Amino acid sequence: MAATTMAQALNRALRDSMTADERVLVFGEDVGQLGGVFRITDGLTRDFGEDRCFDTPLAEAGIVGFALGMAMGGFKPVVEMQFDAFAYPAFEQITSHVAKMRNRTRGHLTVPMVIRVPYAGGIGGVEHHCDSSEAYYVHTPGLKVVTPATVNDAYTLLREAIDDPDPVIFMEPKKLYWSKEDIELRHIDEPLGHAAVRRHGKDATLIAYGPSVPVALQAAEAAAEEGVDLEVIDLRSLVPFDDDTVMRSVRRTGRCVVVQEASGFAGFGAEIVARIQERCFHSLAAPVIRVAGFDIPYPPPMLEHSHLPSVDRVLDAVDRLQFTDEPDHRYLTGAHS
Amino acid sequence: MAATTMAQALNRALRDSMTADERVLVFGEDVGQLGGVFRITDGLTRDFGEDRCFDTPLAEAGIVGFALGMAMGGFKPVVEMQFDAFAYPAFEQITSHVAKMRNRTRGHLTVPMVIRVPYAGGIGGVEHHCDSSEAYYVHTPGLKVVTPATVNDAYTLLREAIDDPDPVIFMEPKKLYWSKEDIELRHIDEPLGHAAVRRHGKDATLIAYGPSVPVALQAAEAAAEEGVDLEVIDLRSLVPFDDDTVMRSVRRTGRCVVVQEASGFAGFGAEIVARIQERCFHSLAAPVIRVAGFDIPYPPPMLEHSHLPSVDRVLDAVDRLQFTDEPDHRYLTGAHS
Amino acid sequence: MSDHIATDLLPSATPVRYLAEDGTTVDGPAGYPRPSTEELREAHRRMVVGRRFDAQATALTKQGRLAVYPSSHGQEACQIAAAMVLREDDWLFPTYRDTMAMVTRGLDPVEALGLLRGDAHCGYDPNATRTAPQCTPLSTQTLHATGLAYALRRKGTDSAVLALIGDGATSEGDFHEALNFAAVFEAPVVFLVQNNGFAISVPLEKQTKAPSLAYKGVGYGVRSEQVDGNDPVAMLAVLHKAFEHARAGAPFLVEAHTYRIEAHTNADDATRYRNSDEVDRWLDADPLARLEKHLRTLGALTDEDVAAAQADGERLAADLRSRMNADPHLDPMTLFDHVYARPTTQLVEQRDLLATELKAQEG
Amino acid sequence: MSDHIATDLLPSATPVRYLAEDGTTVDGPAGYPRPSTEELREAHRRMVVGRRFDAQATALTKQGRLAVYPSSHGQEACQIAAAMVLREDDWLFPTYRDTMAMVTRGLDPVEALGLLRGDAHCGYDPNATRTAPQCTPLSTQTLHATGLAYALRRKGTDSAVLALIGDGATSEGDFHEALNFAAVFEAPVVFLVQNNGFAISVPLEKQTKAPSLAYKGVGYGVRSEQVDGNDPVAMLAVLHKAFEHARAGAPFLVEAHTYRIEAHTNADDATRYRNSDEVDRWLDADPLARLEKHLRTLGALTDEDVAAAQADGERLAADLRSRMNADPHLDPMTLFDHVYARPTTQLVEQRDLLATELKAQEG
Ligand SMILES: Cc1ncc(C[n+]2csc(CCOP(=O)(O)OP(=O)(O)O)c2C)c(N)n1
Ligand SMILES: Cc1ncc(C[n+]2csc(CCOP(=O)(O)OP(=O)(O)O)c2C)c(N)n1
Ligand SMILES: [Mg+2]
Ligand SMILES: [Mg+2]
Repeated sequence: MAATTMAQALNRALRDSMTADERVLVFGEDVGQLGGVFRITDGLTRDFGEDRCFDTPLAEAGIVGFALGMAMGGFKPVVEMQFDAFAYPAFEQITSHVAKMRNRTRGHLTVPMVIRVPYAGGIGGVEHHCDSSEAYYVHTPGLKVVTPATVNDAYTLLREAIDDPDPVIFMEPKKLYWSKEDIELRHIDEPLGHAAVRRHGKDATLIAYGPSVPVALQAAEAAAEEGVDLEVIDLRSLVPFDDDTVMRSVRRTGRCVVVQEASGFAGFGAEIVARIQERCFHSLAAPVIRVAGFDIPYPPPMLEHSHLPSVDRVLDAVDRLQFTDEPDHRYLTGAHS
Repeated sequence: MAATTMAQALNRALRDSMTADERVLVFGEDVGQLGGVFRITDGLTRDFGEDRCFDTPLAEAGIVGFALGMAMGGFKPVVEMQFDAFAYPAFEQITSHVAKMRNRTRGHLTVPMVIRVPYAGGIGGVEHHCDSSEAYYVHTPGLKVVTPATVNDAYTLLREAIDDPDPVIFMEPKKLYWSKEDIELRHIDEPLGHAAVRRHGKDATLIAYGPSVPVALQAAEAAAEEGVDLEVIDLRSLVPFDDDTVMRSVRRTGRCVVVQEASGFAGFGAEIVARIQERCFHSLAAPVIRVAGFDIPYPPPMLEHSHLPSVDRVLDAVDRLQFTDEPDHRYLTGAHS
Repeated sequence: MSDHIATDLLPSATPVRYLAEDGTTVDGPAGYPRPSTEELREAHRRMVVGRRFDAQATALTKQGRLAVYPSSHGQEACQIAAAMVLREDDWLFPTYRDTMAMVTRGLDPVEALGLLRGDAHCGYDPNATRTAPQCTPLSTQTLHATGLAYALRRKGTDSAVLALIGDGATSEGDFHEALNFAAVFEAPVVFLVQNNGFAISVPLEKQTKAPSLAYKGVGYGVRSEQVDGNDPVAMLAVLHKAFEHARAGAPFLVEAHTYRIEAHTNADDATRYRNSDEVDRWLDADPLARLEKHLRTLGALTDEDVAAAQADGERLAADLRSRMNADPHLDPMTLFDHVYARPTTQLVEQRDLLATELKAQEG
Repeated sequence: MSDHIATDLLPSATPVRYLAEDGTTVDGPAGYPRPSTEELREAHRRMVVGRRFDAQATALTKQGRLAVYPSSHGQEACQIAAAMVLREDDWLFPTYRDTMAMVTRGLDPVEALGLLRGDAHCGYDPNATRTAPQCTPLSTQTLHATGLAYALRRKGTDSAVLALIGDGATSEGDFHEALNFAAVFEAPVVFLVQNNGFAISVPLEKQTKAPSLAYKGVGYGVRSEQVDGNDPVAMLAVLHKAFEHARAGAPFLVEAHTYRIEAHTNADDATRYRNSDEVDRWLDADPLARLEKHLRTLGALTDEDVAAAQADGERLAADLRSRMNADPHLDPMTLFDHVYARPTTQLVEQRDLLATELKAQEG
């Protein structure tokens, strides 16, 4: 069996969904002839015709608003935003319309569309090409937000997202596009909203999603060598959030580190931490610690490695989970008390 | 001394800043002759001339992008977004440019501008006129985010925001525009970033900001009657965040409720909770509980009272702070474990 | 790229007009189908009813029965023509100001007022009525209209779409993107700009330096026209033509020059930014009076006709009044409906919380 | 609202051109100031140097010295004319594709390449160079340019601003809002659209149905012109005129018809969406060859002049090569600089964290 990249898995998901349902249309900037700047839509125009996969004018609010109209007309648009920061021009259309149309019309108009957003960094991209923008979407009721970390998830989550009756922001971790797995792509038919335990462990839980999942897994392997047994959860779906899987794990391990590439302040990780301490307070042996990007604009390519949560930074956080009786002075300094 | 409304205090702040610094310009939709739909800019065009306070075409990205250009040219624009959801068309300009210009240019180009955003509900407004959009801004490095809850803070925070060398999103709680205080407006000269303890108490800390501060204060008064002594913190500045004041209080009380009007999921309250448990873990006698708007699009006027965090809902949360030995089963149900 | 193409796309140099302000006919341009007398009689009846509806909605607002009401008094020719040129299978995309057009189209007035009453975001079924929710984020609906129009064409129908928009809203980027998408995808959509002179307090001359808003079409390859928006004959003629083009895959931009007689909404104070002279001048150009005079001159309208139309208006107003005077029954538990097709576990938790609260309040 | 005004605003029916593709002069329209021979000689020299710069940057990219490079080969007439019409006190707002214009303007080539090299978001001081950071979010810079232009006017100067933008980016809403703000506020700004036929892979005919992009001006009351973007004489003539208008408070839109000879960037594969015939046809319209022939015909350019220009180019290339072949020294601790004027306590904490990490790595 040949190795499959995440990019290929996404392409296959689009193909299989287009074959299964002729209402599925793919459009956006450069998705036609070129196959997208990341080649996720490679060959779709050739194989399905220009009616099913086509280029649009260069205007993201236009693409999303136009797609919403097409969804009202019975189509299922899958649109591509070329890079994370280039979805911002569509922010009003996404938050004020796509997210709210079902609710505004009490279920009469639904918007089963998917907005694909290649996101996050680690690929040496220049400014505005590496934002981790998930926090903006997860806070917007009416949107589902999904992000794969494995090749098979890329396939199955995208198919589920397209089948979903609600609008889905489908966030694709750019740096994993070329990650490979030797697998037969399988469509696992379950609704969005389920996290996956990627590694079982008993000492502490690492929670990650998208680009941070491989980092968490590597950290877990490294920790294992030092005798610390970490559980790794890949959230996959940020909205809906799988409280069940997360809380079950943390209640068992009693310790938790949340890893995200986005800037930490008011990022999605904050929600995860808040939920865990609300729901597992008496099981926690130590504070839940966040490892996140710094609260700075995404740095230029030559400096991004210093910004991105590294395996070392995750291991450092694990070390701070108070397995021993030494107090953690790190936060005390800032607070002057 | 005559009673002053928050709207009047904001108007005075604009006037005093315009008088103090002729680089300060006020512009936006309907801010001229009309004085803004909430009359915050009332009389400015008349008294300072059309050069200093003027109407723009109806385009929010235009207003913000144009203001950024003017800031590059040495002016200090104070622009008004007419309502919260109508700042979304400017989202790209705000996140990709206003927030980042100083960093992008290593300090060469600075953007000392203020974007005023009337926000939140409680005034019977129709859809898209009542969003609590602060979470989008606080997660964007480079922006400062400020929100007053008292008449004098409205004055002094807006003056500080205008004086600040960085871009400030100035969020005005609409429902407090007509709140009154019998005070002499005073400019307290301190940089942004300080929370205020509005009520001292020892049993638990209520943390609130903007429209939720009066709710928290009322809840504290009600609790006092039942013998529970609550401290109330008004954050005032969301970014920078005043860890010092917050952590000092929670370390002392050991219990905390965070109140916000925005939808709870991944809202700013999550960040507050995450920070508190990171920094005060061993002082906490109970989980930090959030009281927030539901995770739904803002409801139509006739239903908003069911959505908004009420005094009762805050008191309910305080009741759940495990003052006694009864376990809190509320969260256990959802988690099936 | 030839001069010829560009000229074809440009609007007339002055607004198309067939009726002078005194109701006499003037020489309008050729090339537009003149509405039949029967159609004009119908337009007259609907304008009478529409204006009565608008007055009633304003009155209900003063009584606290509506959260807010943006009147379209003075814009009746636009509102009625917009509704009349639509076939049942066509779609309408209205703004907050276009309730009159919706009611004229046949929507139930109480349902049509859901947003402005405040009991719903949208009180009617958009699919059943082929009418999108009234849009408050300005100009965003022009993109939805374009997408839906393209969807209709893709489905092989010859239905078309009418997107209403105000003069101020043409400054938003979405309008520009909609015109462009419409042209590129040959979407059967007509954009009708009701240029009523103001965006709340901001007069058109501060909004744009364009020779007229209709000149925005050529930059997208969209055919355009400007028309006297207080001339019902011209409005019908131009909109019919525009729909002909649209159904053939050529989107069309129409600018109607009209005037907002009332304040922006009941909450607005128009005396802060304009004087009553201007309003008076526009009252002289009243579209209803103009059409009435014209039809009477033609001998196509009698006192009885006018009385009958007024009676229709009174019936609608009375029905509206009585139905709006009851408080709607609203169940807070519906807050959690329709956020998603199925509520998330988080929403189920929150619903339970509210249910507990409500029970406690009852008990 | 008269026809006359609208006609004044419209561009010529065909692109303004003074030099045919073979370098012979043709009859262009009157009304544009013809550049002097001296200016054309200077343009020639700069085009030679600019093209050499572009080739060197492309070569450095292949060697891994730049993160990405969008070439402007083929667009030299636009790039050089853009830089040459600017006074020192004027501002330039470039995109990622306009490094050649920046270098022509006098920016240090290594500093100019900061963004594309990847060591900085902007390698130069915008105030000192009167050059805004190269903009990647498409069309957003047109609003900044307009705001700055207005600021310059408000300060009583007669400086003006040039905003560069691509054909594809004209579809974004911000461009529309910028044209409108520019007209309404009489901002001294010139918008130069380099229509190079493609937005990455998307050809102009999928981008717009406008007769030409220059027709977008009239909808805002902005004067406009279209010009052969591979004709350096026409480019200079039209841009000079545009700046005259802009300095007088009348913004101006220029569409230059040109072609992107290379792929979108080094990372792009242009064979996927266009064939080499098309590229060959445009190579025949090469702006540098055209100007060279023209000047030689005039007897205003000698072999020595050409050799001198080439030597200038080689010097620049050699300098660039050697300076870019050293790895820049970057201090990760600078990540926390310039997020705010003073770092927040949160940033101070994070900076401390990184400092500890770096120390641990050293130790
Ligand atoms: C995106 C957006 N910005 C601002 C507003 C606030 N607002 C509501 S109506 C209005 C004026 C609209 O004027 P116009 O488009 O001429 O329509 P009219 O009200 O005259 O019918 C404004 C600024 C809004 N609803 N949406
Ligand atoms: C808002 C935004 N959307 C998408 C992109 C991705 N992108 C970068 S360049 C480009 C094509 C631009 O084409 P054009 O404006 O014609 O300029 P050219 O590259 O041809 O000079 C696209 C789609 C972007 N940079 N910004
Ligand atoms: Mg208007
Ligand atoms: Mg291009």
